[in-house]
Amino acid sequence: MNRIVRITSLGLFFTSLSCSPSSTPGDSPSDSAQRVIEVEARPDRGRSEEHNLEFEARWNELYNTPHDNGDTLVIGTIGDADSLNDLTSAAITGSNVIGLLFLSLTRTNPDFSHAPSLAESWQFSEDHLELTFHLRDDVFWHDGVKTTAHDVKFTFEKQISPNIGWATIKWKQFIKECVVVDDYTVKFIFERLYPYQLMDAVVGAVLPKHILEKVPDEEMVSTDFNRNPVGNGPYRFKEWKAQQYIEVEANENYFAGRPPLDRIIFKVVPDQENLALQLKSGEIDFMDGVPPRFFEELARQENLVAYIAPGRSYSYLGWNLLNPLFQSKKVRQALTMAINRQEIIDSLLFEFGEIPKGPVLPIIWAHHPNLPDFPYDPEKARQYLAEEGWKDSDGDGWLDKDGQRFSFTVKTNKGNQIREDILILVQDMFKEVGIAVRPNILEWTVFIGDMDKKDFEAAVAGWSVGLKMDMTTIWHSDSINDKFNFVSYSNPEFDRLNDAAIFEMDSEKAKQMWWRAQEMIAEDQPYTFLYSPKDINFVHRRFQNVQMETVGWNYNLEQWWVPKDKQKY
Amino acid sequence: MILGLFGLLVGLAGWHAGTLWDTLAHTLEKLFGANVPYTLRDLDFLVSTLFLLGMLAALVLYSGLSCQRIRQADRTAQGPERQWSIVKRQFLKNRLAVAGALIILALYLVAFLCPFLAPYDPVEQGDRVQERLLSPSAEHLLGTDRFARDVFSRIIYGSRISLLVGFLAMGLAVTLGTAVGAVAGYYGGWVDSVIMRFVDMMLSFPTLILIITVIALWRNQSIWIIITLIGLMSWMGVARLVRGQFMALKEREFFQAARALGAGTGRLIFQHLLPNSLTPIIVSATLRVGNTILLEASLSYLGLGVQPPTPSWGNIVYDTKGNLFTEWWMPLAAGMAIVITVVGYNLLGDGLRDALDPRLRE
Amino acid sequence: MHTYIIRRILISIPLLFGLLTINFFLIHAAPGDPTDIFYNPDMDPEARENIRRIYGLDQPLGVQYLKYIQGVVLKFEFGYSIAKKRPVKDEILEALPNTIQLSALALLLELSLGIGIGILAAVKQQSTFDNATRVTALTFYSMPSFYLGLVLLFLFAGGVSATHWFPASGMVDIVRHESMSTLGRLGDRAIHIFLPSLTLGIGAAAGISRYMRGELLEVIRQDYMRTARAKGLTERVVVFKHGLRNALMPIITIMGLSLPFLFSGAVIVEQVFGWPGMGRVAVDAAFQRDYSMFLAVNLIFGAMVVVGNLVADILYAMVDPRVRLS
Amino acid sequence: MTDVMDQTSPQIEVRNLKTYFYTEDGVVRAVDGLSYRLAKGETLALVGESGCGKSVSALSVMRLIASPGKIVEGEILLDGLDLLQCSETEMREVRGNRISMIFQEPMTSLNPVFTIGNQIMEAIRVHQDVSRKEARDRTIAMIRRVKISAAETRVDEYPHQMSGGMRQRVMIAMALACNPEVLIADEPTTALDVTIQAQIMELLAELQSEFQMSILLITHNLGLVAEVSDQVAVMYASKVVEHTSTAELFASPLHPYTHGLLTSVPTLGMPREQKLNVIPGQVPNPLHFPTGCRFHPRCPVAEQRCKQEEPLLREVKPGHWAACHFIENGKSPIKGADR
Repeated sequence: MNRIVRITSLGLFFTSLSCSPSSTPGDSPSDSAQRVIEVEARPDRGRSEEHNLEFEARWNELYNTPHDNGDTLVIGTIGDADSLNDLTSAAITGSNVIGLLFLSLTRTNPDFSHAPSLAESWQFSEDHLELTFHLRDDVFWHDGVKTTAHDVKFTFEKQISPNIGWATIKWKQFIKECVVVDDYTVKFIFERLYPYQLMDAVVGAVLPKHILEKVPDEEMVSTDFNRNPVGNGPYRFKEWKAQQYIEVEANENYFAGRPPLDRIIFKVVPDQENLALQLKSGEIDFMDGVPPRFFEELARQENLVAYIAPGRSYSYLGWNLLNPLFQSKKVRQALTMAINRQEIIDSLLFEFGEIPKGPVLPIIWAHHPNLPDFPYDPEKARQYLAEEGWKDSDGDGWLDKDGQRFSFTVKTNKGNQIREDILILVQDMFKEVGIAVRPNILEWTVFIGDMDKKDFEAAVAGWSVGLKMDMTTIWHSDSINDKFNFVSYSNPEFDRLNDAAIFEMDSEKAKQMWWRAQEMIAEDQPYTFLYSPKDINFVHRRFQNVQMETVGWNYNLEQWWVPKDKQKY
Repeated sequence: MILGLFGLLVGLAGWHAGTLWDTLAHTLEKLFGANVPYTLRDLDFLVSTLFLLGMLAALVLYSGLSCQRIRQADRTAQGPERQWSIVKRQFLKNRLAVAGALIILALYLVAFLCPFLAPYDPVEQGDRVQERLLSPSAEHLLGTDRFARDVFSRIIYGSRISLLVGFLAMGLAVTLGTAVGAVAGYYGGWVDSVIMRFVDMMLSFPTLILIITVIALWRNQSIWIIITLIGLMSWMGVARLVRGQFMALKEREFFQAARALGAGTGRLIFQHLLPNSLTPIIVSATLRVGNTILLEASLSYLGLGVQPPTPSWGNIVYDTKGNLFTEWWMPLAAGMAIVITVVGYNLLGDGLRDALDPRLRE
Repeated sequence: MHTYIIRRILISIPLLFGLLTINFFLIHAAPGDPTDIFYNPDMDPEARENIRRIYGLDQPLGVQYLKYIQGVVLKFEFGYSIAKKRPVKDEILEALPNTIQLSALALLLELSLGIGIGILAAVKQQSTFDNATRVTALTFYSMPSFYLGLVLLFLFAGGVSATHWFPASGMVDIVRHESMSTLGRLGDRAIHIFLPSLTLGIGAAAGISRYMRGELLEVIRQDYMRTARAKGLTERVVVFKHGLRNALMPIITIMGLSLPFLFSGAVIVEQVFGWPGMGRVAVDAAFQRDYSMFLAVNLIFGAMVVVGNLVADILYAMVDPRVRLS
Repeated sequence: MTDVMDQTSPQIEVRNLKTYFYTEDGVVRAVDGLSYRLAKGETLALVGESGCGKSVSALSVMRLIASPGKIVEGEILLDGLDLLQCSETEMREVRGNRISMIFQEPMTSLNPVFTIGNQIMEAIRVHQDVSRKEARDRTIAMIRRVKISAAETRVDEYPHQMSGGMRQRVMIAMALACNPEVLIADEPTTALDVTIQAQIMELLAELQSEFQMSILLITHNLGLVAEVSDQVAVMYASKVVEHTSTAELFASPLHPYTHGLLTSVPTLGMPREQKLNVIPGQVPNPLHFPTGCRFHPRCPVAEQRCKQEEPLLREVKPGHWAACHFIENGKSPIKGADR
């Protein structure tokens, strides 16, 4: 749960962002609501440094209910992991496995607050610039060596090494130092005060110093540990066959007790169709991010239970603000109104999604519930465009201005069918108002290369949102030349608000600032926010104690179990 | 020579096609307004087909002239005239070959008459709420896809891409292959060695991977680039064939005689070697069209083919494979269209080979 | 014979070298580079630059090329895969046997099925069997492998519940394989490889059967077949001893040439069936711009083609006494 | 041995043999009512222009006619046994054992992928129950007998390592390996140089006396016929038109076609100014033979009757059969034909 803002479809060939299919959950007459479960949307509560005892109690209770050991869970995943070393892993599959193999200092509660894990407790110093963690003394690496504060310090040093390229390196930017107080006490010293100090300190898996200290930073990318990790989590690494599967087995010596399932296997499957096929036939037990078009077929299977989780990502149509076509706010608003977003959700997501009005989704504490919106209204869109000088003066059905036809190319990356489909839909919708659109679907590397060089007119892409409220990378004018603000959004007032809000320690005040910032973006429409898909998960019904949460389908994966009489393997 | 010229043109078309057709289409639209049954989209196909017919006509003319020359040169009882009638008879006797020819002919007719045959516009989306994913019915023979487009119409229009790619890419491959093979076969020696090593090298490339990489270089998957690429990756077989033919023909008396009489290189190649190698080239070209179509379909299936919403059979399969559980007929029909076309070309090729290759004639 | 093989290998060195060079500049010319996998707002651009430096990607292309060639030639090193986070060699050593396994089985299928049907069709020329197999063979020959794969997958791997006879992906039953008996494991592997190898092999088999039929019909017309009959040999001996051996010779050449075809086909088939082989590695490497991996994979594809052709030549010389390798 | 026709038991006798090819263009009557007899130890030459059905008749005797050809009628008596009534199994016993055949193309008639020893041995082993070793010894002996030097090493060579003459010797060795009663030699020397031709024919003659076999020699080379054969049958348009002893035929050819044939060949000592005779017209198309006498369109003495009535092969004088309406009292209708 440490991976936050991450562009989807990272380097993977056939990845498609989770989006959702057809009939409304629970409407099939043959079975009860049990077969389709709506995961409760539990927004995070912002800065949460205190223990949430309610969730902790529930966690322990779940762990202590009588259960049977045994059986195997096969998780289907598209695309192999690249590394099981948190320092070098970039693919989502790897993160999921790492979550089972390694402990972080804290665990995430369903409300995004922190719960004890490797650290039993923690407290800030008076000035709030020093954060001290007290570690458990009964945690062992899978090779028998004890996990200590030295490992934590070592991990921190590797995380900030410029020669390793840890994917979340920026989160550690305000941590000055990590100090070992004694074998089970470690202290983080911050450069400044800000709301996410705890989150930044604990992000990342703690790694074994005694194994990795021999590896020079430059060789971390290719070290053997990437493929033969030694962790300290509930499961231990067993085997990894490239492009086939990653297998982990129960850690008998886990400090909280042996996890119930004998083995968990992440099976690599070639594409969505194949995944659906295997889910249906029972070759795999679980899949997240099921394409909505398969929902109906899979919901019909007696052996499967569906979990519909709130969306943690959104897709958008970004306008290149450096292009004269899109420099007028009014034009952008008109373009948004020309798109029937509800229809996109109805037809492509089979209703498993929502229209996001801004970049902060409802699961985030800073979400603004009442942003200005530009709902589908082609008449008004035409009117707005006419006001900006775009009229069909030669009667050929296309808008023009100064002899120039209103036409542009929309780029997106291939491998994500819904995005590709959007191009087709949008082309048709814009035709209605007299705008000619050419779709251009590019390979992932080519696509991001073009975004980088601002070589695009409009682009469909997506962000999966993190929990840390920070809009700098994507919206700040300083980031225009820094890849992620590729639409080149620039608004001095927004910059000022953002910079202040990041360091505002008073949640209420910060919230007001973030709301204002969101209003600006919604007003300016540098993106047309298209949809935020729900995450469809299917799991075999023999698994008990499955508790999916907004924080992720794998919230309590280590606690799933199967009654003896239903065990399959 | 003529072949080479056309090959060059095809290549050039690859680069300039976009703008060229656009202008042309615009002019035509201005001239005829919206009343022309052929819309802008049809022009690509029409122009290229005309171009192609020109190419064919040139080829036939060339082989006709060559035959005449050969007939004058040696007056044997088995003159070309007689030979052609035998070929015709042999071919017509082969029912499968005739079936193949008819399939291809029908496909070309379909491709030409798309606007009249297809009940709907292939990219026009219907009412996406009410009319999408319909089952086959009288109005929509193969139902509709998720954009409420008529699948039957899309498959009809898809024929253009396959036929275009098949023929043009093959044309390019044959032109290139013939040129390279001719040079290697005619000059022999170190020229031959170098060229054949290069051919070996080209054969060692995994075609698909290379095309994937090169398509990324262009960043724009216009049909012309795909045609050019496929052509560039499939000439090696023809080159080997032509080289072999030339090598063998060089040993023959008529060639030795012509050379002894002091005929120049061009004359030797174009009047003696090439006409006598035409038969295997034509046969192999016909059989190659099928492979070319398959390659294009594979590319489309990997999402590297023609850009949507333009329909091609490969991308219809790619596009609708998610419907396999429920609307299985959509990918099935598009796939069958590919199979039938390729079968047609292969039957035709087999028939031509049987008819043209005297080795197989008693 | 030995000198011939050595000479052929020597000749193929510049060939592979050229292949490597073209591939090198081609993949470097393509937009993007391997560090694109670090495309992530939480990643420090500076760190990314460091990675580029560590892997020498910041150097001029010429220098990179020379260094790469130096590594390959002097130390037989293929570098590290940035995308897979491991040495290229390891990844290939894991994937290559799988592709060879798949291709070998496909080749076996291609030869046994293709030759068998070809012979039967030729012997029973113009019979119902002949016509039926010709049409069937042509259909399979004309079918794109992804399409065949998709249809087989859907029909026999769970799409239709009643005929769920084969697994949809993978090489083994990953849960149960460990605990199986030797025989069980063999069976497990067999049912996993069946659909992919069938998809890969059947088109090729159709092609071979067409060739085989034609060749055998051609051979049956030969004078020496009449001589053999005139000796009083049974028709079986005539066809299978005198005819087959002659008809098989061109097939050997075609077999050598069909290797690249099989490898290319494997790219698609592995994609459809999730077979963990070189095809998937190759496609990933191309899309991720994983330079070292891409070059090594292509080199290996090239080398396999060269070896395939060499083996075909040697086999040809072994069956055809008229050809002497020199 | 001058008058074979009187002998009561010919080694092989062909009666009214008809072999038709059912092609898509129509029925080709390649052999259409052929009859001849060949006595023990003798040589019968079957002569005629190309396409007259000589080779097909030879293959018919071996019953090696492949589809679409079919033997539709007739009898082939080998020492009284009608081969056309034999089962395929029985026929295989005859082929290569009692009747052997050598073909006109030594270059293509040997299988290129087997050693010559292998191919000869095969003939021995299929008909005789002998060990490999013995078969090999016999093969070497056989190779030696056809006068190939270094038989022990040659036995392991492949056909492509040998010259044409050598290969024809191998063919002969193969044909004689089982000591057959009848040898059919289908233009055995056409593909060879003249000097080699002579050697081969000499060898055949030698082996014939050694093995006491009958030879059916198919040829269009009249010189050869004069040299080696005892009897001659002349074929025209799928039928025998004249059949007699060699001496008789050359002395007094009775059929106009035979006459034409003989005068179209230059002979030694022929005056330089004498023109060679040419038979006008072309060999008739076997799809559409002329009615009546098939030779009538080209015959210098043809009359109306020849167009309607087909002449039968009849004994026009003792030991001399011919098929022409106009042969009377053993006299040729063409003046000056008797030499």
